Amino acid sequence: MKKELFEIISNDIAAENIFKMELSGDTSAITAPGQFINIELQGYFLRRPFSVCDWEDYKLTIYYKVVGKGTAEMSCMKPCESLDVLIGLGNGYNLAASGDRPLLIGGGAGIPPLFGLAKRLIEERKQPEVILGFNTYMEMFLVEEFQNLGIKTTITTADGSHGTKGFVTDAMADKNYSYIYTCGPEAMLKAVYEKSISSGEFSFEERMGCGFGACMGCTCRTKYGNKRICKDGPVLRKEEIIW
Amino acid sequence: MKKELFEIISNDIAAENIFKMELSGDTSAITAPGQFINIELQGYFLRRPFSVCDWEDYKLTIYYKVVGKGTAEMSCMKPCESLDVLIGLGNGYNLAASGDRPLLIGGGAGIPPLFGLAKRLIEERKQPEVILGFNTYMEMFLVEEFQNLGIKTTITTADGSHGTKGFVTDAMADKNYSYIYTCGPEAMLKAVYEKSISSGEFSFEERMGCGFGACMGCTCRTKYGNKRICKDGPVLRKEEIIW
Amino acid sequence: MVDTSVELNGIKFQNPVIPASGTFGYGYEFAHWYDINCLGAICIKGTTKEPRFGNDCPRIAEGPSGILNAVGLENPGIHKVLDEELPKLRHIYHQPIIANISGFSKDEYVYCCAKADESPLVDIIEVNISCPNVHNGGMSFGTSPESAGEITKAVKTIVHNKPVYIKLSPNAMDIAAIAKSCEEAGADGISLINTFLAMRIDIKKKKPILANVTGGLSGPAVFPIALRMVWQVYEAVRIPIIGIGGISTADDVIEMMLAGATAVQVGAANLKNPYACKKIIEDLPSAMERYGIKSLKSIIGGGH
Amino acid sequence: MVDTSVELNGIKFQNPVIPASGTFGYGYEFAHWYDINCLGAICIKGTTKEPRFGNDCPRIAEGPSGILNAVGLENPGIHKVLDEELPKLRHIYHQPIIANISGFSKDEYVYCCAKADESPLVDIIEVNISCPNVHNGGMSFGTSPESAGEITKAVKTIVHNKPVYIKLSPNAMDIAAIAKSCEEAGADGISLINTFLAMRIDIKKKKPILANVTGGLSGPAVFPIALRMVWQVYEAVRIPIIGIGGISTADDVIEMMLAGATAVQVGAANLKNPYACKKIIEDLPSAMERYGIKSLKSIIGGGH
Ligand SMILES: Cc1cc2nc3c(=O)[nH]c(=O)nc-3n(C[C@H](O)[C@H](O)[C@H](O)COP(=O)(O)OP(=O)(O)OC[C@H]3O[C@@H](n4cnc5c(N)ncnc54)[C@H](O)[C@@H]3O)c2cc1C
Ligand SMILES: Cc1cc2nc3c(=O)[nH]c(=O)nc-3n(C[C@H](O)[C@H](O)[C@H](O)COP(=O)(O)OP(=O)(O)OC[C@H]3O[C@@H](n4cnc5c(N)ncnc54)[C@H](O)[C@@H]3O)c2cc1C
Ligand SMILES: Cc1cc2nc3c(=O)[nH]c(=O)nc-3n(C[C@H](O)[C@H](O)[C@H](O)COP(=O)(O)O)c2cc1C
Ligand SMILES: Cc1cc2nc3c(=O)[nH]c(=O)nc-3n(C[C@H](O)[C@H](O)[C@H](O)COP(=O)(O)O)c2cc1C
Ligand code: FES
Ligand code: FES
Repeated sequence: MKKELFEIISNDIAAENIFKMELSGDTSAITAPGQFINIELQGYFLRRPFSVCDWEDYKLTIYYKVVGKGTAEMSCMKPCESLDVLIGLGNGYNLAASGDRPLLIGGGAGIPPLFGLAKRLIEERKQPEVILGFNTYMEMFLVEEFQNLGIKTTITTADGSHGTKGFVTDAMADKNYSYIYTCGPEAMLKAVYEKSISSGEFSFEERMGCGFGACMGCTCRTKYGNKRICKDGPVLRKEEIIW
Repeated sequence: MKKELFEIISNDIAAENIFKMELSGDTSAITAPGQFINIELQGYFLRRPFSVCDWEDYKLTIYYKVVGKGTAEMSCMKPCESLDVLIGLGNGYNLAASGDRPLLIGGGAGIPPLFGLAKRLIEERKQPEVILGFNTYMEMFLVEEFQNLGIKTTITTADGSHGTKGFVTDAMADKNYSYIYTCGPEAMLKAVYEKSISSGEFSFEERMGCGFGACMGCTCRTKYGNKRICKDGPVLRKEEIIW
Repeated sequence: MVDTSVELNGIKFQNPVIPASGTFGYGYEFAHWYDINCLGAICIKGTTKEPRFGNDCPRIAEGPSGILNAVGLENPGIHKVLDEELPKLRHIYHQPIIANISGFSKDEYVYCCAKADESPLVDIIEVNISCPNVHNGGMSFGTSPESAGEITKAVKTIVHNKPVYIKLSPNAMDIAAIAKSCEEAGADGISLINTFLAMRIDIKKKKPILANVTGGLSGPAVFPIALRMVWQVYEAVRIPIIGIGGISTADDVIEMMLAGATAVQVGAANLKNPYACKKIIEDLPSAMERYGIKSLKSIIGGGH
Repeated sequence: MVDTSVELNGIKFQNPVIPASGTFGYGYEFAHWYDINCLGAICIKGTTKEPRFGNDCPRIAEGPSGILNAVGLENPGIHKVLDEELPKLRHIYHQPIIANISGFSKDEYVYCCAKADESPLVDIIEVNISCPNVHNGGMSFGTSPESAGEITKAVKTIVHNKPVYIKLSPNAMDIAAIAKSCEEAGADGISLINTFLAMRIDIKKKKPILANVTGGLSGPAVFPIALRMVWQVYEAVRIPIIGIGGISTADDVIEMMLAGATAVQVGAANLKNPYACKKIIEDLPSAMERYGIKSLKSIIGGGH
């Protein structure tokens, strides 16, 4: 965990209400895909948490959906503006558990961290496959980037405007996988949990006071005791989750 | 009174802790020298009031002293940033009352409005003379500008580092004048009031809630009833002042 | 087309947005900025029996997201307000007028309310038992259920023609109990909240900034507390509530109505931006559409 | 060289800056960010007799210049805190430790305070009779002079070795009367304030954001109210005051001390910026020089 200044490299619309922001700054605090950053916004008391989509030395990418005042304000930011960021937050996904053919399942604004994960799984010579769920065609993002990694990419849309009509779970049935990594709305996580035949890891969201474990603002119950989503999570192992 | 967006043209240091800021925007609401503007600053609830030093179509100048958080933040602003400004506030000085040889007396951060006044008096073919009081040499500003108007400019400094050592009132004794216009710290205004042999106008400061007459946040007693410094002032006639 | 109208005690408001007492002069001054007939209603500056200068200056200080004021009920007295100020307002303004009545004794409240009741220019009487800025003044009446009920009863005995709203202080422990006591004493509605007793110290001078030492805090800073109080009072009473405290956007209006307000007052926001009420009113329809609200009336208390 | 040290009940603090209960975990977590030995003291998370999960999530919401929390006293219970958490902290930290004790009954307060009194790792006991986030919980003890005095007396009867500070709720009408009652019952100091009962509503879902419906507001928004309360309590009691509420800069510390605080606690600011306390401590000397303050001790109550 570090507190760093980042500079906006680009901040462009990627799909309906979804923006891609590239930031430059010290990324050395990131230790695993699935971790997040917490961004200070002028005029707002709380920072805003976003999953790291991808990173390299001195550069990282996030994708964010405009859902409220803070994200609306972010969407107006310009290159060269700087942001105060807490980085390297959360546990992130455990790559070692993946097995050979992990299945990555993402829904909407939960998709970004799976991209960084997929890249690193490939680097470790695994064969990940991915299911991406969207509401509708207009909200699709990151699809090409996944395809460019050369991995099998299945799309579902709730309204059938692209790919399989339905939810990500509708595309799970015929898959053969060693492990599941997933991130998305809680209802989706739960459906995936119930449908999944392997072990896996589930990334959760919660409103956060600090994002680094100080305030107990984000605690959830697990089979192995209380866990703070921000510090002991956001990724929980399937075995510990209590719904 | 209008609410307008202004853009910063320049924002440079003019003396120790004193900055000159030039703004471009619609100045048509200004009706008299001695009026002020009220600037919104991001992150502060209240606007900050500053006297208009000088103005023309689409341009105005203020001088401000860094005394607290708001003015410190202003000193870091850059050209092209825009400011939300209420303009044309207050009554301003009454030029018609000046007589032929008005004496203008300004102290420190109270000097700026006298410059716009002097210019307009000259335009009306009066012969203003000015006394400018500072604490010390390093804090002197606007002196050359007054001299360039071709009017007699007397300087006093409290520590004697330039001009007459002492206060503005020490330089008043030998002057011959038809009317007094003054602006500065309240102690100075009172000293000038007591020493002055003519009628005149005194510009006051008060902490303001609105700056345009709505909140009764700045009311003072005068011989002719309550007056709001922001709307019925900041300029009061000598005859109405109650100390 | 969405419907922004609301109704308080049979009086129809074209929208729920009312500038709050003390932040909008006597209304007509704002006609310089915009046509004030767009407002839901206007609540005028707090009025006492006799003219008052109020407190010495400085009367204003600043806090994070808020303003402190210690105006101390400066006003020309009820007679001049009814005879001179309100006619000037009525001349250019055709929506409801709320008279805000303050006082230092039960008799003074009764006297002023009786006058306001007689005036054809007043539509609603708001009894301010919550001003923190005058010594031995209104606030003490507003901090216990008993005294709040007592003032309400006294006023209701002599007001025959107009709804009476009691404006409560947030500097109280159990706001719901106080509201309930007012309801039982016959109040037609509750306005809440007034300002929080607060202060600032000038570090350079090592002295309080306000000449009055303390003042009342209002503005966005207090919104979450005001919202909670409206929520609690809504659960305690059946009479309408005017929600006040930190409102500065159309979203704030909607949130306050979901908590239980039938209308809202906007105070400090007018001082920062003279167009605040107009802008909120203009923003309401699109905000309503964004949240799928067809009629504002339908969301009152909708968060419960 | 300026002198930032202060003294509370004979215990010397190198500076008056203390992270507030609930915003700094058990302290050792912050050692990741900086050497926590720069702090004046540490006040640990509120502790009850039994382990508590606290409230359901969401526990956090936002307001202008502030945060709402409804954590609800999540903690592993007094035994685990004293036996496991504090040793971990003491291992790396050599300044005073303040134990924040919460409870649901007089017996629980007494039990936990007795344990804290025995522990060699606790220097000061802060009794939190002001938590707004637990039902039938602490806050009700802290809103009347009688119950506050009763808890104080009970605790003081069994604590023999350590100063006892009573932490008051701002959700009270007459904070000075409550503080006075605690003083009379033997309190060694007063901590104020805890958070303001507040709420937010999710406009999209038309439901309260917090699972607990209401939560406690803190952060810069409340600073002017906290300052006023410290000012009033300073005029009412002679025991030292720890000023809390919205402090986020060195200037805020000085202002709070001028109002009457001997030390201060910094809460919400730690959550926004993990370095907040460190930065305030580093900024103090230059702020003191700017205002001509040689010794912080000398300005306590200096605004009166
Ligand atoms: C670990 C984590 C990773 C996330 N990663 C992403 C991502 O990669 N892309 C993305 O689009 N979104 C992500 N989110 C959600 C994102 O944080 C919220 O959408 C965002 O904070 C909303 O801010 P706002 O000001 O627009 O909304 P508002 O509703 O105006 O915000 C009000 C408050 O609620 C909080 N809040 C609102 N929604 C959420 C939420 N869903 N989760 C947590 N806090 C919330 C805000 O942070 C803020 O404190 C993530 C959340 C978490 C916890
Ligand atoms: C009509 C008028 C004209 C002015 N013209 C000038 C000018 O031309 N040049 C100049 O340098 N200064 C001028 N001032 C003073 C200037 O407004 C303050 O110095 C400035 O507001 C301080 O802001 P701050 O945030 O730095 O100080 P802070 O002390 O941090 O401000 C806190 C609050 O106090 C208010 N405040 C502090 N000092 C004053 C003051 N002296 N008068 C009014 N409000 C104050 C601020 O506006 C703010 O609301 C004028 C004031 C008035 C009323
Ligand atoms: C400058 C000022 C003057 C006020 N005067 C009065 C008053 O005379 N009578 C009254 O009932 N409330 C008065 N109030 C309180 C407001 O009407 C309102 O209740 C309070 O400011 C909270 O709303 P806000 O947060 O939108 O400002 C005043 C508030 C301010 C800021
Ligand atoms: C997330 C959070 C948790 C808190 N938990 C406690 C607690 O356990 N015990 C307690 O006495 N106060 C608790 N408080 C209150 C703080 O200690 C402090 O009194 C309050 O936040 C005001 O200070 P601030 O404005 O600096 O945050 C908590 C505050 C926050 C924000
Ligand atoms: S958000 Fe503070 S502990 Fe998780
Ligand atoms: S500042 Fe509001 S009336 Fe003058």
